[in-house]
Amino acid sequence: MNWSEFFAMGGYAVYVWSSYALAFVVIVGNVVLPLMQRKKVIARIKRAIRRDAILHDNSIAR
Amino acid sequence: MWHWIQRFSSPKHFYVISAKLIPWFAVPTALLMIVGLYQGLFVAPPDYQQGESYRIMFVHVPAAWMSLFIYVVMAVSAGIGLIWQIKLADMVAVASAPIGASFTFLALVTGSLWGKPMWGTYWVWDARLTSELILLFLYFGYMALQSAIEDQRTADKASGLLAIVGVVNIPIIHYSVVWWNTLHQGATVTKFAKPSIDIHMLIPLLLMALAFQLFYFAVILVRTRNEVLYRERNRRWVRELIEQL
Amino acid sequence: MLTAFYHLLLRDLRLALRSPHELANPLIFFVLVVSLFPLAVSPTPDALRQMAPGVIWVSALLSVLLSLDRLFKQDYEDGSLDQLMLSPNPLMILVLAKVFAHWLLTGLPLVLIAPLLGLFMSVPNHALPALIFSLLLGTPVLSLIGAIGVSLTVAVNRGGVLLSLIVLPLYIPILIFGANAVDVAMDGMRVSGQLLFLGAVLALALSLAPLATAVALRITAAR
Amino acid sequence: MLTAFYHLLLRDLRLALRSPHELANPLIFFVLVVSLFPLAVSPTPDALRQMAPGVIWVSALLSVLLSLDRLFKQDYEDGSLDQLMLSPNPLMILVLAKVFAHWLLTGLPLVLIAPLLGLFMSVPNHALPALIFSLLLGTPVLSLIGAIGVSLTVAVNRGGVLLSLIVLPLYIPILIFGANAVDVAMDGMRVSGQLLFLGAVLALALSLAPLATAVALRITAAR
Amino acid sequence: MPLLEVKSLECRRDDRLLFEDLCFSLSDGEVLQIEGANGSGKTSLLRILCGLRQAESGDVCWQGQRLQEAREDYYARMVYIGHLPCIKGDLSVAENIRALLDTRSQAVSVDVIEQSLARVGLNGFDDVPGKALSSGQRRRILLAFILLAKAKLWILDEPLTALDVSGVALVEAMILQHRATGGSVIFTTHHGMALDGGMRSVALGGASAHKQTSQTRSTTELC
Amino acid sequence: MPLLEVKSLECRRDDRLLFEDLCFSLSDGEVLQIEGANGSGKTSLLRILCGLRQAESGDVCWQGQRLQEAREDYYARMVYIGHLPCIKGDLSVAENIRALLDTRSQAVSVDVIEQSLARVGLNGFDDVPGKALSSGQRRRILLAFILLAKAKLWILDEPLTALDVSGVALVEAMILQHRATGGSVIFTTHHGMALDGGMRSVALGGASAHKQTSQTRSTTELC
Ligand code: HEM
Ligand SMILES: Nc1ncnc2c1ncn2[C@@H]1O[C@H](COP(=O)(O)OP(=O)(O)OP(=O)(O)O)[C@@H](O)[C@H]1O
Ligand SMILES: Nc1ncnc2c1ncn2[C@@H]1O[C@H](COP(=O)(O)OP(=O)(O)OP(=O)(O)O)[C@@H](O)[C@H]1O
Ligand SMILES: [Mg+2]
Ligand SMILES: [Mg+2]
Repeated sequence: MNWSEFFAMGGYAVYVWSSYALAFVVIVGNVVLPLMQRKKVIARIKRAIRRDAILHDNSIAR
Repeated sequence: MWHWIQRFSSPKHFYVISAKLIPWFAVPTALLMIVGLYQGLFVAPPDYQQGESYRIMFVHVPAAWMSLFIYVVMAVSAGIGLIWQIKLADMVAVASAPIGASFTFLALVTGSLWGKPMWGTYWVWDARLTSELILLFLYFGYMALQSAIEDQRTADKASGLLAIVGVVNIPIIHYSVVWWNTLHQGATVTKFAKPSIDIHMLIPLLLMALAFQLFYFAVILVRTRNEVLYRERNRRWVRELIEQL
Repeated sequence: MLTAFYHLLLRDLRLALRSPHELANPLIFFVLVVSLFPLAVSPTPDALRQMAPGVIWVSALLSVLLSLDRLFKQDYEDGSLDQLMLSPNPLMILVLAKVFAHWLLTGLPLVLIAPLLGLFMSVPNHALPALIFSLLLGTPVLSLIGAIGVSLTVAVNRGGVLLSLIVLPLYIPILIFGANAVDVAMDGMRVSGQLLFLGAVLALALSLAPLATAVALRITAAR
Repeated sequence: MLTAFYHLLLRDLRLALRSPHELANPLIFFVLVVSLFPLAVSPTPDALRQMAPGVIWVSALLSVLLSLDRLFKQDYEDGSLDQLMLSPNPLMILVLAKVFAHWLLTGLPLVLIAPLLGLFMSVPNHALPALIFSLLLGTPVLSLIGAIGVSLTVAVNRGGVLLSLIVLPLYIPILIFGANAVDVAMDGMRVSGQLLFLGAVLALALSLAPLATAVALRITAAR
Repeated sequence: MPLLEVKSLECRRDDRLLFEDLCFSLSDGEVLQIEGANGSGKTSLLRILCGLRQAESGDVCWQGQRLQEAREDYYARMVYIGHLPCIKGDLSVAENIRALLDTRSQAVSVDVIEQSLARVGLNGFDDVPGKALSSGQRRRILLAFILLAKAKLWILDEPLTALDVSGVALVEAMILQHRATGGSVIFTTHHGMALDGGMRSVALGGASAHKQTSQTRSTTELC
Repeated sequence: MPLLEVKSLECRRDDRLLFEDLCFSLSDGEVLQIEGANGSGKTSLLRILCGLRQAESGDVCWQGQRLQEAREDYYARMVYIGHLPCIKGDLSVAENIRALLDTRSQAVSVDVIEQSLARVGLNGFDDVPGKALSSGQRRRILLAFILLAKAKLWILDEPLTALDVSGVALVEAMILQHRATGGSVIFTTHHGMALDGGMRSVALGGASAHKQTSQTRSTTELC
């Protein structure tokens, strides 16, 4: 078996490879999205911490 | 036992433990996937009827199985959250939905990509295909309800109830090929008797299925951890943890 | 408890009948939607007959779906729902009363007019009983399941489309069996299987849906 | 005046996008309703193709119909509509902004997803442009006419079904020409006639409907 | 044993803590005012006391039993009115009252309803539909409902809303009379109420500095 | 020329005559209270003054022109708040204010909005969604809107609704300041407002006997 034959998938290349490509996208997406979400959550909490610190300072100043 | 459940289901404890668990799922997932792909693409022989096109099976069938499995996990944990008020269970349910929806989508698309060469059409309105489409909508409905209700507690309980009600659809999907005569393949792997499939095809299929399963466990841990962080954002331990980052 | 059921049923019926257009509307909507199809498709009588069960059932389903928001939405918004939840009677019973009123006002009229529409769409006479009975068993289930959906979305602004997203997937088995019953009857075969299924689903829904609805209401109506 | 248009448009879009489900929902409803038919009718691909234009058009119409109440109902109930009517800008312009927002949120997504559904229902490729263009010209008319209906029923309790009663008859010409355009395109014939008609109706509706809506609002919102 | 006992209640909305460790109790014939500035959590507290909301932690006990367990008895003996009108626009005043009483399974004669309407200043309005009432008249219907409900405990969230001077006097008289017959009242208001004989008050949110009531005031028993 | 002039106005609801031959006028820097018991027609009158309702007979004139002819100019220079909240639950507080101002084609900077929020006691709430506010907080948004609207004439229907003591003081201060800068106010309230410098009042329905205000009161000029 050679590579071009392999990629041709017996004439079904479009179907087979687009299936695998989509599967790849879904899997990578399922890894990347949660990691991005994690970044966002952490950034948000950091912002909240900073805001609370400011509020705290203000209330002491008063 | 109860004590142990209580302890493990405390979000903080979960957060600590899960960090250690993730690699134990992630690494085997990668390995199994590589081996499974190799076996599926290079070792398994062409099908005498379908030629090479059947190789879509190695993504289609695991994705389809996962779409059902994840829904059940989601409904069960939503039920646990609803009845025993365990917050972590709600979080698992919430985190499961997008993963499940993506696998359902994958099963649908790969299925129809397989259908074109096999049945001559991308889509037919038969029971299994339709009920899988409905499953996608059930996931969407769950996510939509979850995001539509502002109050987190209310959202969890309401969407949890919906997930439980929607579980009736699962047996319908699974047995659709039995109850209605459809174009779609009947049970070939999951039959109790000897599976009617060549062993060289079966092995990569099972490998891929296991890989998908472990993949789900790894991702659900990551997603649930995000959920924990977000929901406990006002707790001291989260604040301290984040400040150290 | 029974009197609470009865009074609430009466109140809802009275409220609906107060404006006469209320009573006629789901019916007219049903008729309108059913007649949209022949207009849009412009088919031969044969093709029409073939689509008839599906079209009638889909229209019935949509017409129930559209009228669902009258179940709890207004009571939620004007605070009456709070009062219902503060009733000493089991909330389940009250829910059942409201659902029953809803069915009497939307489902039943559909059942009664369906044979006429069937004739319009050249459904053969011998299939009309199947049409009637499938709707008679199916529409209460639509109301019951719908009640769960409404109670879940009652606090959501502009929840109309969200409601359909939630409810339609749950309606689909009813739709399939209902339309199939008529289909099969048109071919002159026995439909007892489909009707039995619908009956079983009705029994199941009757026993579980009010409970689920009551639970959902307590969850969502916290404000 | 233009800024008032623009700001109101923006407000309505923002309100809708605030809840992400809002955006997806009319779309999902559309897809769900379209898929109800094959389920209920269980047809052969050929029969399916034959029904396709009608089913897609009827579903689009229903999906717009169901989302109509987001046009003015809430603004009426929370008093924002009073504030709009107290605007120094012509009410017509504000109405147009709201209708435009409504179309962007419901009509446009339908137009975009329609080709996919066409494929699902085995509409041949060469008929897809006709499907798209007929919807592109037709759905704004649905929103515009719908606005008149909503403004007339805004003060009516549970006016949902009343609204469809008022609006559906007005929708029927659009439906017939829209579905017919696709039908004809499937047979490989020219559709410019139908599209021209739809375009003319759109022009007419654009110039008259906002005025009619504004007048209707001033009448009904008196309280 | 106190009638109602609140044990270290905690309530959060979104991220904000409204109150925590809130304890107080109410016995027969006592009147308790919940004080606090706008947004301090009075409405939330009252809804928790009714069992319509769940507190984040803590318990509410009715005659020694946790509220969740004593629901039926509790609801038979308490009555709540909140910010919302609970009035159906399509029902007449008498029917509205009857509908409210029906949820409590209480039947009353026409005469009794007319008497209570006379008491709240709505004589002659019994057959006017709810939608034709002014905002103050709507609130008066609720007063009539409370009078007829024969409940031991009244929970009133801003009962003075929209009432004119005579309405305020009426509410004061109603509360005094209820207390005289051994009933208890929990209420909120931003307008001083003239109740001689004294009442206790619970302040929320520490914002009660704003309040200048001339009432005898016992300190809040925070645990 | 008076700012606003009311000429022999008549208003009926259903069959009841609320008022007839009502005449009064308002000049720059004047504050006018509409008095009357519940249901005497205050809200109806204010809505007629806004042009939201049509009177049965009589005219309202803005700077000598009939209201119908002077709409654009009138609406640019008046602002009205009624019983209804006008608040969108899905928009933040700042966005709500902006949306209200947009109907008047008024653009404001973030700073200005924050200042006005601070003035009405909502500092820090600018990004909280409307639905997460208590009833009093919602009304305070409207106060901020009035402050920013830069209108000559304020028409306020029970502006004190749901406000706590500090809120009432705020409204009083706002009105005084507005008058000091030459603005005019028409308002209703059932709770005495402490406006020194006096104001005029118009009594509706002869029911004003109930009212015991300590204000300087000019007699109503009935024609
Ligand atoms: C859009 C089209 C398709 C959809 C939505 C779909 C959906 C599914 C689902 C949900 C399952 C899991 C069933 C269960 O475990 O109970 C499944 C399994 C399977 N599908 Fe598909 N499928 C599609 C097309 C196809 C096609 C075209 C083929 C091959 C000709 C195929 C072959 C299989 C096989 C062999 C299984 C495993 C059966 C078993 O042993 O459980 N599918 N599919
Ligand atoms: N939609 C309506 N249809 C018919 N009659 C109405 C309607 N709304 C109000 N009314 C009647 O008109 C009268 C005046 O109502 P309006 O709301 O103007 O009173 P109001 O002075 O504002 O009272 P309140 O102090 O209670 O707000 C009331 O007696 C009421 O019965
Ligand atoms: N649906 C909600 N979601 C989130 N937060 C809310 C919600 N409703 C109210 N809140 C918040 O809870 C707090 C308390 O609200 P609540 O209605 O109990 O106040 P209140 O004391 O009754 O005020 P008022 O005197 O204005 O009626 C408010 O600060 C508000 O921001
Ligand atoms: Mg309150
Ligand atoms: Mg009023």
